[in-house]
Amino acid sequence: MDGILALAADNLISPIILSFALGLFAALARSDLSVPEAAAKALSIYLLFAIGFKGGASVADHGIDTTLALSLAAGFVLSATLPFLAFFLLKILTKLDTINAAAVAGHYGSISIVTFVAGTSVLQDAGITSEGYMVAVAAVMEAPAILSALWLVSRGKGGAAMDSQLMREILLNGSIVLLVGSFFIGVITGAEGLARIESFIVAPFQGVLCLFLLDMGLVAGNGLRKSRKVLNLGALAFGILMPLCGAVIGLGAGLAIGLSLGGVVLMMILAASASYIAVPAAMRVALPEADPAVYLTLSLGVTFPFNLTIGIPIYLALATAVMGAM
Amino acid sequence: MDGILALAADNLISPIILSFALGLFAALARSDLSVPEAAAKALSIYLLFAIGFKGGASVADHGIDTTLALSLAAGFVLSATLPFLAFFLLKILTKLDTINAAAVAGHYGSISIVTFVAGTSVLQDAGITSEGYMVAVAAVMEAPAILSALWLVSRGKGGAAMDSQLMREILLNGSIVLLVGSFFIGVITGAEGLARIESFIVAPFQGVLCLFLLDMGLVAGNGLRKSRKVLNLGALAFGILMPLCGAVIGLGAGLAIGLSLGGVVLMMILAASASYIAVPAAMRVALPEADPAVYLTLSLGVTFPFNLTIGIPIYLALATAVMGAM
Amino acid sequence: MDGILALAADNLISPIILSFALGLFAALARSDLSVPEAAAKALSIYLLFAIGFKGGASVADHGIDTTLALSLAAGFVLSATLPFLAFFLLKILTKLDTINAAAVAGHYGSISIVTFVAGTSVLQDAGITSEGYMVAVAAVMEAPAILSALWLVSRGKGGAAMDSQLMREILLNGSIVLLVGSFFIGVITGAEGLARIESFIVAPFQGVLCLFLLDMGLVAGNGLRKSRKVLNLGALAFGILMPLCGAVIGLGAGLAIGLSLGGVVLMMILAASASYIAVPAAMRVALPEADPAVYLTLSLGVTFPFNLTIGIPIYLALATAVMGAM
Amino acid sequence: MQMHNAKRVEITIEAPMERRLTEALEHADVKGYTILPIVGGSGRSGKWSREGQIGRAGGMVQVVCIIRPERLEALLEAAFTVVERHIGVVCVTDCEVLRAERF
Amino acid sequence: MQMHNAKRVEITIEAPMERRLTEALEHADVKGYTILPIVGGSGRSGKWSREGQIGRAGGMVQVVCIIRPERLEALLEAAFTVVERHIGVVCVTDCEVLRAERF
Amino acid sequence: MQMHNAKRVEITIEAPMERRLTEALEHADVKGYTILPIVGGSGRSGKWSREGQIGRAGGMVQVVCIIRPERLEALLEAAFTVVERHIGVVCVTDCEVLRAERF
Ligand SMILES: Nc1ncnc2c1ncn2[C@@H]1O[C@H](COP(=O)(O)O)[C@@H](O)[C@H]1O
Ligand SMILES: Nc1ncnc2c1ncn2[C@@H]1O[C@H](COP(=O)(O)O)[C@@H](O)[C@H]1O
Ligand SMILES: Nc1ncnc2c1ncn2[C@@H]1O[C@H](COP(=O)(O)O)[C@@H](O)[C@H]1O
Ligand code: NA
Ligand code: NA
Ligand code: NA
Repeated sequence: MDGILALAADNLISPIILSFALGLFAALARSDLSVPEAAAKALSIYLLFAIGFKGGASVADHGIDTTLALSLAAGFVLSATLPFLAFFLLKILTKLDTINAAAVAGHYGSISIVTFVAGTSVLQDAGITSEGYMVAVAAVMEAPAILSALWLVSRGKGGAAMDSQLMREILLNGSIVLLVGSFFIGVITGAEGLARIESFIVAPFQGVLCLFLLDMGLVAGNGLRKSRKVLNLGALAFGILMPLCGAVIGLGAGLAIGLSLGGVVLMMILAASASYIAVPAAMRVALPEADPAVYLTLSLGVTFPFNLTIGIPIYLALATAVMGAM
Repeated sequence: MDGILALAADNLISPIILSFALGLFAALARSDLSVPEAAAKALSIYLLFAIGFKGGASVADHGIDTTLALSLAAGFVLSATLPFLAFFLLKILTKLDTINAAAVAGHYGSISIVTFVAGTSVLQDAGITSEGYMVAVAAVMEAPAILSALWLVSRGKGGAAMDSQLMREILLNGSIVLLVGSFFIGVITGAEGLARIESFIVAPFQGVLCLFLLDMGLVAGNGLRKSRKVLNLGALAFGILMPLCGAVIGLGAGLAIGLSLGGVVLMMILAASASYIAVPAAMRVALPEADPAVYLTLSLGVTFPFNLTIGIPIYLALATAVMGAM
Repeated sequence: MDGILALAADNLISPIILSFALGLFAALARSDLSVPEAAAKALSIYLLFAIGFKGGASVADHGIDTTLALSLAAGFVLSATLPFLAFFLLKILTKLDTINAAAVAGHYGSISIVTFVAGTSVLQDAGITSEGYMVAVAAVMEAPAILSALWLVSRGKGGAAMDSQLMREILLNGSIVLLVGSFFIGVITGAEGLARIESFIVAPFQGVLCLFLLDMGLVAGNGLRKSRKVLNLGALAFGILMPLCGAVIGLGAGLAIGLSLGGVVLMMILAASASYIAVPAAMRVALPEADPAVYLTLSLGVTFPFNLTIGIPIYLALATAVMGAM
Repeated sequence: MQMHNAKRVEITIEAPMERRLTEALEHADVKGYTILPIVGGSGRSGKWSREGQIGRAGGMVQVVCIIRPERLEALLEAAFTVVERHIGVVCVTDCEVLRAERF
Repeated sequence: MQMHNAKRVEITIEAPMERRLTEALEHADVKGYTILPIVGGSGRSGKWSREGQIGRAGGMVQVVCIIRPERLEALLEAAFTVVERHIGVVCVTDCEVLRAERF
Repeated sequence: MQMHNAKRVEITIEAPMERRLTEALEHADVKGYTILPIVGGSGRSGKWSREGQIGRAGGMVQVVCIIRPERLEALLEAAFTVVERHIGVVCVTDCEVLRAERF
């Protein structure tokens, strides 16, 4: 218990979290501080490339173990099924109609790559290794949740349109392509490739992450400021309960397929995190009637900061406790 | 005397200054070389974050000494009073009307963070340490000068509008929030935090500064090319005399509060430098009748290059001489 | 022969080439992956600055040898005459009219700085040094080809307009100014200057190059997707034959002026590569009737990937063989 | 100079719908259009600004088509099927163009 | 398709005044507007371009409002109080819109 | 409010020609113009988008001039000499402006 508190405290005063807090503060105080759109996009390209490449290089280094296929399958199943749990919780906790509840549910089946990255940082600081292919699991989990969300709607009334163009857009989404692509580049070029670009993708990584989280804080803060009305108690409860449920289910999955401690924690984080890039874009096309303020506020304004600050240490402590007891 | 010449020569052939010169040349020769706006803004976010963080980490490391509060107070007073001196000099040296003179005066009370950064580079190369909290002094000095400038106008005729919205915009200006915020992040996370992001904010810093100064050179050159008419002899004289006066006053202030050699030099640089970001934006809102060509040409086209090239070595030599003699 | 295959294979699985391939794949698969324009421009500013500076610093370090002037002259002559060869080949191999053939020819006389940079990377990995001033040769070769192209057109009919404004635009083109300018900064500040910004322009260089080539792959892929019709067999043959011819002529020139192995290879690469930045912009102004799809598809869609993947290893192997035999 | 009557249609639409709109325009045989970026705006669904966005989900763009008056109806119908369920504004202005053969 | 008459008001204004202008529009009960970036321009106060700027001080933006004709006067008055002392251009065009209930 | 008739001229042109166009406008004594960025478009010479570009060669911009009706002809002639051989669209709309003394 002491350990978890110390860990949480340590996490809270890391430059990464404080940069997020600074962005949040600046936005809530209505400062004109802003990161240009092009710069934010460039930062996210850097992060996806670096995380994918490092994952791939680590797979090239440690070899593929037997749990790889199981992990990918587990990721797929989690992404496809968590929306049903989310939908159920939303129907209990909030008054959202079916379309909005389904849209939100889709976000929680999918994942937040920045939360994943922050998790790897925490693991690294704690000296815990993890399976490199968890990056590929992250990529696999981006899309299936969208289909589940649309199914939840079409079941109700016939409104959700999933045409083949949307399908292609979702699967060939820029962040999936970049993550998977750089993962394969890492697998192919291995340790030698990593050595060549290490001082670009490893050394400055945490610093770049700070600036990215500064921007995330600004965006989350602006969102919160504009949509405070969305945040009634039920919605707030969902935004915190759902990641906890997701993490526990992720823990079960991770244990079942025999991941290492680090891998289990990352699986928990993936299950606990909610999308705010790929899924919102798909929802604007397929479910234009759903209110973006609802799903963005929950995903980016509540669950993302929760995971970033308290969630990750809790998941790590939980996994350590459970796996230590086994 | 030899020392100062060597120092000035050394400073003049640093990559930083030569990058500025390259930008200046390219703009004056009407090359189409340009740094995209988003990239320039991203560079300035990087610089503010890095300088703030490093200042804060240095405070966390060396501890807060008793002169901190005095330095902040001195910065506030300098920023608020230097505009009166500037206004007086402008009335003597130029034919600017009250509104334009007041607008220019406001710029010279405030500061240029890039000049400050260049100063810290010179100090670092010379192996001179300085108080980390000088970054906070820089932040404090950004805004008061604006109020003095508006007071100078409203005294004349009732034109200057300082409403509460403008006040908030000035104080919560993006660059102030980022500088102060990252300073506090540095203070909180200290040496440990610095170690984690060092290879992002320390190692590549001077290189990034080169690109930023390339852009500054382009902007200054474009400004000069378009507003040569502004630059009569009186204006030029002001643009060089004012920083020298400011530096001497800054020297006095620094000595009075007992700063180290490095701290005194930075105080001189802050007093000597003129704003070209925060103040112009405020002036467009509060004093739209003032001509931007006048204040931007003076601040960015004359005083900034003067400080960057000859000013900083002079201030350093002066401070060394005076403090050596004490 | 074994050596060259190993080298080519090694080159093909470098992170740089694979990043290009990833971009190409993403564009051809119609993914929405994209690098913001401002970020791409910022990356190219970084590359030009770094490559120019390092070239200059190397000249400052190794001294100017007697072949410098000869190399510059050779570059000028190559750039001015290669378009005639290209025009001749185009008339034989394709059905392009005079205007389009001349426009394409102009591109092949000029150079691609990214191909040059990729070449220096390959040399560096192979532990082969080269003359630092080859960067200056690259700069010299950018423009003369444009004049030859316009002469080819005006000879036919009187359509090509080369006014003094266009002349200035070509010579003061942003990339030339930046490359030459940073070369001189490197020469002036030398090893000391390099030491100060090394961790910005040396260490992360290959990583930045990966992201830049990712973007190049996206652009090349988008271009190819939209202009498949351009690519008949004759055009394809030209796009591969021309760089080979250029490389052989470059080899002769390099040997004649007595460059080192590395220098010869770079001269071959310059002769073999085709422009896709400076020349297209000039052609839009001077030869608006020429179809951009033709010259961009050939230069960026065919010759650039050819050089990047197979060309460079071939040129290196050829130069090694010829110079070893001497 | 000889000018020709035409219509200028300005469609403000969410960025994720851009490709669908331009494809619909192409199907309706619209010969050309120009896409302008938008940095922010406000409407019934609230206020937004480009710098407060992650990804393209929330951004908008403006698609401008200049078209012969007799082809307006076809264009509007094509655009409407895309815009219908989505937020977005369609605004038509009379204009005159040089070189009518291009439209 | 059924079109409705409206006015398209295009206000070119300095970036630091953007927030003030949109707040004035909101007070005047303008239901929607769109903000376009500007990369450069020229006027009585000279020439500028976005890439020659540090900070936002010198940039400009264009605020476009589509509004029912009867509400134009109120909008112009609101805009004018903001634009009055500042550089900027206000330009009004007749237009037609789909879905008039939105304006 | 007192409004004055004017013309709004919108010229879509390739980025490398921008400087030539604005210089021609200045020679024709056009008092002001505003330049808007374009992120993509389509026309007879095909489809393009800003993010698929290296360098400025392929990009376009939109130059908007508001001008007194009697000065339109001179502007169009000046613009036409530049646009003539190049791809680009010129579109003129009637408009009304505040503060006519500025144009
Ligand atoms: N009356 C209007 N004039 C100009 N733009 C508008 C107007 N109404 C809406 N918009 C634009 O369309 C977007 C979506 O509008 P809405 O569907 O009303 O939320 C807004 O963010 C604005 O960019
Ligand atoms: N006649 C005009 N047509 C279009 N834009 C203009 C015009 N006059 C001024 N502008 C724009 O308004 C800005 C400020 O104009 P001014 O107040 O005349 O300096 C210019 O930089 C242009 O962007
Ligand atoms: N009818 C049109 N409406 C709006 N923009 C157009 C139109 N035709 C062409 N354009 C723009 O002008 C550019 C060049 O057109 P073009 O010369 O037809 O290839 C296109 O890429 C569009 O941005
Ligand atoms: Na999840
Ligand atoms: Na000052
Ligand atoms: Na060549």
